[in-house]
Amino acid sequence: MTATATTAPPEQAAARARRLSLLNVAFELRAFIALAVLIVIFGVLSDSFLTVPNLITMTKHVAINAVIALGMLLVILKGGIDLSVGSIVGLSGVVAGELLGGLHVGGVIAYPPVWVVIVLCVTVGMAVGGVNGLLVTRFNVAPFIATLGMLYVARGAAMLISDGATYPNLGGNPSLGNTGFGLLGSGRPLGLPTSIWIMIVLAAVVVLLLAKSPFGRWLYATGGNERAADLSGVPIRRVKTLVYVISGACAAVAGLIIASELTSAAPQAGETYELNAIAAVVIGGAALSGGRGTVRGTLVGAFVIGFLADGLVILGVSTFWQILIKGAVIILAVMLDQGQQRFKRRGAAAAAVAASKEHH
Amino acid sequence: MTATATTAPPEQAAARARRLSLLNVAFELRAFIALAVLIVIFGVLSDSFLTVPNLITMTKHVAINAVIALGMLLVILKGGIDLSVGSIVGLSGVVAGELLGGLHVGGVIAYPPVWVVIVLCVTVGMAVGGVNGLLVTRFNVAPFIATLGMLYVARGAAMLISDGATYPNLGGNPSLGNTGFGLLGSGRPLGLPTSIWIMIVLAAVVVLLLAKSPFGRWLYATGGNERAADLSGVPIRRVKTLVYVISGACAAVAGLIIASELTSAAPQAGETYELNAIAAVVIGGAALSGGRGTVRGTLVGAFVIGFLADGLVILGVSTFWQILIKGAVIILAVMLDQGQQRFKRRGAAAAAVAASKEHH
Amino acid sequence: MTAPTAGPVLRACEVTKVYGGTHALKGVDFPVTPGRVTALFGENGAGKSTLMKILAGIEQPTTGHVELDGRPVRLQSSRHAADQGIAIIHQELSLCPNLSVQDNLFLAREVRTGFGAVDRKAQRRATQAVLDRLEEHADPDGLVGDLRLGQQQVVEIARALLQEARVLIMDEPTSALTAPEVEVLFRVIRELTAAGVAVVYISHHLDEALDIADDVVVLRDGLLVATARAGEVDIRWIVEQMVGRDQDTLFPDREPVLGEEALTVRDLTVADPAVPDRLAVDGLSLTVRAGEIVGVYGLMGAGRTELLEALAGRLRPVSGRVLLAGTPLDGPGIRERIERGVVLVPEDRQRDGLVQTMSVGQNLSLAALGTFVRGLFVSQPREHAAVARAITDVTVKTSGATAAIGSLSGGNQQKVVIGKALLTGPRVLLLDEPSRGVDVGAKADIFELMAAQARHGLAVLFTTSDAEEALHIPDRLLVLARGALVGEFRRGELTREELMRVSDGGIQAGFPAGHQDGAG
Amino acid sequence: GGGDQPAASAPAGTAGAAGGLIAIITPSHDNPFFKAEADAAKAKAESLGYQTSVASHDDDPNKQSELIDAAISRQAKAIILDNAGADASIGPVRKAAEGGVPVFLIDREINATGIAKAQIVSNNSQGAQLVAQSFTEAMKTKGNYVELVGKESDTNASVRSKGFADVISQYPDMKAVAKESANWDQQEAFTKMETIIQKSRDIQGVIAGNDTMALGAVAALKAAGLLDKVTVVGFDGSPDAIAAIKAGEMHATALQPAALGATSAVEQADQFIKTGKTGKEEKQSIDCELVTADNADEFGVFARK
Ligand SMILES: Nc1ncnc2c1ncn2[C@@H]1O[C@H](COP(=O)(O)OP(=O)(O)OP(=O)(O)O)[C@@H](O)[C@H]1O
Ligand SMILES: Nc1ncnc2c1ncn2[C@@H]1O[C@H](COP(=O)(O)OP(=O)(O)OP(=O)(O)O)[C@@H](O)[C@H]1O
Ligand SMILES: [Mg+2]
Ligand SMILES: [Mg+2]
Repeated sequence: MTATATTAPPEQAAARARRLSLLNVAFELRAFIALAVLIVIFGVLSDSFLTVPNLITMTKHVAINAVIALGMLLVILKGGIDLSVGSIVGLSGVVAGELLGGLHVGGVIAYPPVWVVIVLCVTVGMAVGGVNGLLVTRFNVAPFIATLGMLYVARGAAMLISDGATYPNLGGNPSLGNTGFGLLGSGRPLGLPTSIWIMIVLAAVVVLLLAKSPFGRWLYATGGNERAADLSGVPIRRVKTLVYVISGACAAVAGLIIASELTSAAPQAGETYELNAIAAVVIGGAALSGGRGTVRGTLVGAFVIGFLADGLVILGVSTFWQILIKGAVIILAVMLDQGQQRFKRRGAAAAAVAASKEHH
Repeated sequence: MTATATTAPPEQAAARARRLSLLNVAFELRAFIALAVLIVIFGVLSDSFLTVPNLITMTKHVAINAVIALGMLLVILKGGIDLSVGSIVGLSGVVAGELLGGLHVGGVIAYPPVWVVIVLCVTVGMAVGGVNGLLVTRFNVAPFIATLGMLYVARGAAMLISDGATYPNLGGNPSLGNTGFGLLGSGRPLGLPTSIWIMIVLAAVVVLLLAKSPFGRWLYATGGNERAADLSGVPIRRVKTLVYVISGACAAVAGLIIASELTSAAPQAGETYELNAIAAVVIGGAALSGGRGTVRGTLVGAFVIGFLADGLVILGVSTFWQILIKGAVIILAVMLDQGQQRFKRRGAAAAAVAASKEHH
Repeated sequence: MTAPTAGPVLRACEVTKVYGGTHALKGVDFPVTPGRVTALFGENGAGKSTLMKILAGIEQPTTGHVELDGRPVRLQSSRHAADQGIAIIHQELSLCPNLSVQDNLFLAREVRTGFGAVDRKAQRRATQAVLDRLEEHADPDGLVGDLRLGQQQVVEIARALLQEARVLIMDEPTSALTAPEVEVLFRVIRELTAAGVAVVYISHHLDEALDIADDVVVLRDGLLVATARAGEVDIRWIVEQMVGRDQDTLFPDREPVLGEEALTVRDLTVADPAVPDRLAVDGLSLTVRAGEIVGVYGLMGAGRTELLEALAGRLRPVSGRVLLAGTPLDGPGIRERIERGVVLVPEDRQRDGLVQTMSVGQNLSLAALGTFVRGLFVSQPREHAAVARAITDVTVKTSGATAAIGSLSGGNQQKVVIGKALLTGPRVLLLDEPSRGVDVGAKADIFELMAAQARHGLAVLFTTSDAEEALHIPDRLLVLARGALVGEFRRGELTREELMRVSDGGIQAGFPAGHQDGAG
Repeated sequence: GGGDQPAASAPAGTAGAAGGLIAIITPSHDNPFFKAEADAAKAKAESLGYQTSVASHDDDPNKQSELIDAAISRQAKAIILDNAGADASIGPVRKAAEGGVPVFLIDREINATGIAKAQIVSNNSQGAQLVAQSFTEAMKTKGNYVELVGKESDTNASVRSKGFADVISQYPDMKAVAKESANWDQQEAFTKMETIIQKSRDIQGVIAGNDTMALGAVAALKAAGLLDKVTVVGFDGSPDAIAAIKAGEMHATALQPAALGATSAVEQADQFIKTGKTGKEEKQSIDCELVTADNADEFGVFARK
């Protein structure tokens, strides 16, 4: 009976499903393992690594990259890429600085309250993302190019608005009722820094979005087989545009966190952050070709990169080694991924042969 | 009757072919036009722009990006991307610095002659490119990731070798017989800087390679439709690996030119050069999806970027505006390209309909 | 020509469609009647799918228009058409392999809970229901990518059923289905028509289509050549209308002069690249002699493509031996095999055959490029001469070697792919569905070409999904089912009915889908 | 002075054979120090009747060399340069000299003499020692401190670091618990500082290679609630830092009189253009001034008010 090899009655189908899901777990474990290894190594080499406060601090550092990476994940799930996030980080900080410094409307200077500032900054991020989306969907410019262009445009805008200067003490002024911006960075609701909470909430939202909302299905479909999605009536253009908008918003939030932590905003903030975000998503097992990737993986990826950086600092490893090691880790992670995929296929084939053999 | 309907009779087909080729020319002119516009504008706004010495100087600047871009063109024709070239520029300079400073073999210090140094540096570049190729072909890591990793690895290596320091006066020492390195940058055979000659020669070689050699045809085929190329017996793996090796070599040459011009080598040289090279290739009308792109276009693209930068400096436009304008130009160029492509398609379809009309 | 009785719900009016240089439709007027099954017949490339795509809003007619309930409509998109109650089962699977069955079924039509989230329970229930109705045992939450091709096609059908459309278009819904699965489908179709749904049915299995049909419409080369009541016609008539000429002129009779054994295959086993834990070719053995034309027939998913791709060196077999004129061909990859005289004309010319960015000439010379090299460079004169020769040999209709490949018709593109293969001077010619998406004229040329090559002593091995071809072209016909050889016949030994039965892998109706008694 | 008038309407011939182009090349203006420097030079040059072209080399030696090429081929009368590397800049400067364009270096020197007409550098080592001195005093010459170094590939980073060491090494009770590079960057200084704090909270001082990094450290210390126990000093004398000093968040910084250096460079250039000599020897160093809470009010943008 070659039946087992060719077609699967329910119980076998279930079996295969189980097997695959197991493999999937193993495959995501890959990233976890990498993380575990890091933690162990650093934990052994430095007793100040595995302390609660240090873990919290490192997580806080991870949060910024993670927030950007979550947006990037959506773009990559769609099969695109967003190089402009780093510049958006800078731009959003600058806009915050400008607004907290007061708006000159007519003769008077208006000081918008912090929540307005935050909303406006995120809007700016979404706007830049919107332009990316427009270029990709309407003018079908390749995502790489469109977002590369916006990388320069957004950075240039940030520089021009701030005239290259840094906005100092964004603490705000009680008399002007625009205080509280600092909380974003230095607040510690329930003992955890705000940025960590933001990461957690955002991650939860994205998980819901991907797992439960129709949009999530549409996104995976578009990334998996755009033509099929289109034929099924998925509004692929809207989906595509939306992911860039979300990615822009995430970057803007990251920019706000940074500005708030430093209570000052520099226009050159966020340079090359896009690379870290992409690295996190990819280490987390997402495929740049689209359709494959998870929030869990992305978070793990962000932790790998963040812990690696901080750990090396604690060990006092030279910055030069830090650069080299980072590159090696990125490549290794992805090679592992590929290896696993191939291994998976070979294993399956072997099984199939065995199955058919015993029936001849 | 129906036979003639399914395919247009020769004369009409010929007419269509002519129209298409015309459009093709127009389409390549696009980049030329952009360049012309730039030259005119700057020529009008500044009398020091269109002077022979200035044009030579600007071309000299263009040469460096052009050399890298020619390598990048091959990678992009194949449908890949090479983010590591910037780091290779730095690495090759550092290696040159190290070698010209003398090799400690055993007790004695050996001073390799300049040509050996050059060969070794280019070899290093090819090696890095080889690793890229290996990762892409053997471990099928996505080109973006593989070369992103190598971007860090190569930069880290450069930093570690040089310990972050710059190698001063690479002029060499007559007594050690390792002089002449400076010529690469400051030499002016037949009145033109060496770097310009290098660009010209390299461009000529690449043109021959693409137009006349089997490799060129294989490359276009691989980029145009990898599966079809594979089935036609094209050694796609070798082709793919080779383009990364060549790209690495080109980047190394660029690194040498820079080091020689400055008669000193800094490990951080070449940061973000990959973006300029990619921009040049894309502005030149190449498709990131592969299979489409020309040397002429790439050179024009490099000139557009170079003249834009220098021109804006001469006009005294602020650096901030320069960044923004650069981004805008990249996006515009590609949008134009896309527009033209669509127009082209429509034209062809229209022609076909016309043809069919006459038969019914 | 008899007109349908009840007023048509959907109608294509004087529709023409042009793709690049191809005229897929030339002023077709096609009505779809409620409560009836309209079977659409036509050879490969006749324009069936194109017409359906236009009715389903996927393609826009170049000229002419579509009428719904007698009123002209512009169906901008498949979604728009679906909202009008027009559902389509696509000829080529259009599913997302990375999504579960239920996600695919409800893609862009998700059932939502109060909070606007996807209501998985409801969807699973509905999915289970429709799968049961089709007697398919797939797991609603399993990944579509893990399903057998046949099962995937059932999912495709299920999706269309879920839409509860007024017009249901089925373009080759059974190309990967076994007889029992087809029975189930027909039962469902009858239920639908009883409920007043208008069904358009397209299939290369003529008798099967004629079984279910109420009305018969025949397309040829983009023209509507005949309509009739199913009761009034027989397959012979349909075939004549389809082919438009006497069979024998399309399928020239030939007396093969057989030479040595050119290709020998011993228990070849190949894993399916798409679904690794499935064997696409399962311990298959065959031989082809010089001067012989051997055909391979089977359902879609039978493993023909994998067989040929393994022979051409694209797929690594799991086990088995391949001999070329007695000497082993194991090991070497595509390139070496081409040099040794084994070359493949792939199934999907867009995907595997042509480089769209290159000219006709460059496509033709690609595989044989090495032979034109002089010193470092490709010798232009030699290449041009060879290309010119190839263009005349395989009779490509083109404005010249420099023309864009996209400007050619489907048939001529296919000829270019064949010409490319022949330029390598092969001893064994493998062709995977060479007549797919090609008009009648080109088709005849292609068969003539195969015959000519055979006369020159080439061994020709080709696959087909078309019973007529299977019965008339090859000197010897091999029938494949699920990767195993289930029958071998000389020309004329076999009737269409027998062929249909055999190609299911000798399944007695009633067995659960997909089981087989490894017959052969 | 009224140096803000555009180049076109510059009063030609205010001083005999004046006029012509002066190229001003500095690192990226996204650092206020270089912006101040460039603005001062521009204003001065235009007030002397020169045209100016201001550009930034973003610390890319190659871009710097390109900008110098451009200046040469435009027959600039002089180049005011804040260079992109003590070694990497020698070649380009020589090239300019050979091209007949005198180069006047400001802020950073190069490892060669006799090719630039003047090297007017704020005395980094002196400034560093000044800061370090006041740093050690504030720390009562004992305790653990962190040093944040600038970009390793930048000479000023090492010069300042060395200046710090010269002073601090005299006090055996001062221990460096960490020495990290933060690439002159605020966010990076913030992150690294936070991590270092995790390593040990027993820190009494932070000495940073520039004010941007110092302010990053301040933010981190504030977040960790350590600021009041820790003495932070920086370098440059940026307005932000001075504000922080007034606010008592930073202890001190060494102000480099950017404006002063730039203007005197232009004056000497003007001299040289007219008389063929600068009247000063090549290496001139302008001492940095220590800014603390006591004298913070006396300073404006990189200059005494
Ligand atoms: N997207 C396309 N681009 C170019 N030509 C096309 C396209 N789609 C179809 N054609 C051409 O139009 C003609 C009709 O194609 P169509 O798919 O409608 O035929 P068909 O009757 O469905 O054939 P089959 O029975 O093989 O499905 C063929 O010559 C085909 O090559
Ligand atoms: N059980 C399956 N599950 C998923 N994909 C399949 C399955 N069987 C076949 N396929 C894919 O469908 C395509 C065609 O099927 P295959 O080549 O195996 O048989 P075939 O007889 O060549 O069918 P075709 O009529 O498509 O040529 C191939 O790409 C194959 O990978
Ligand atoms: Mg069809
Ligand atoms: Mg097939």
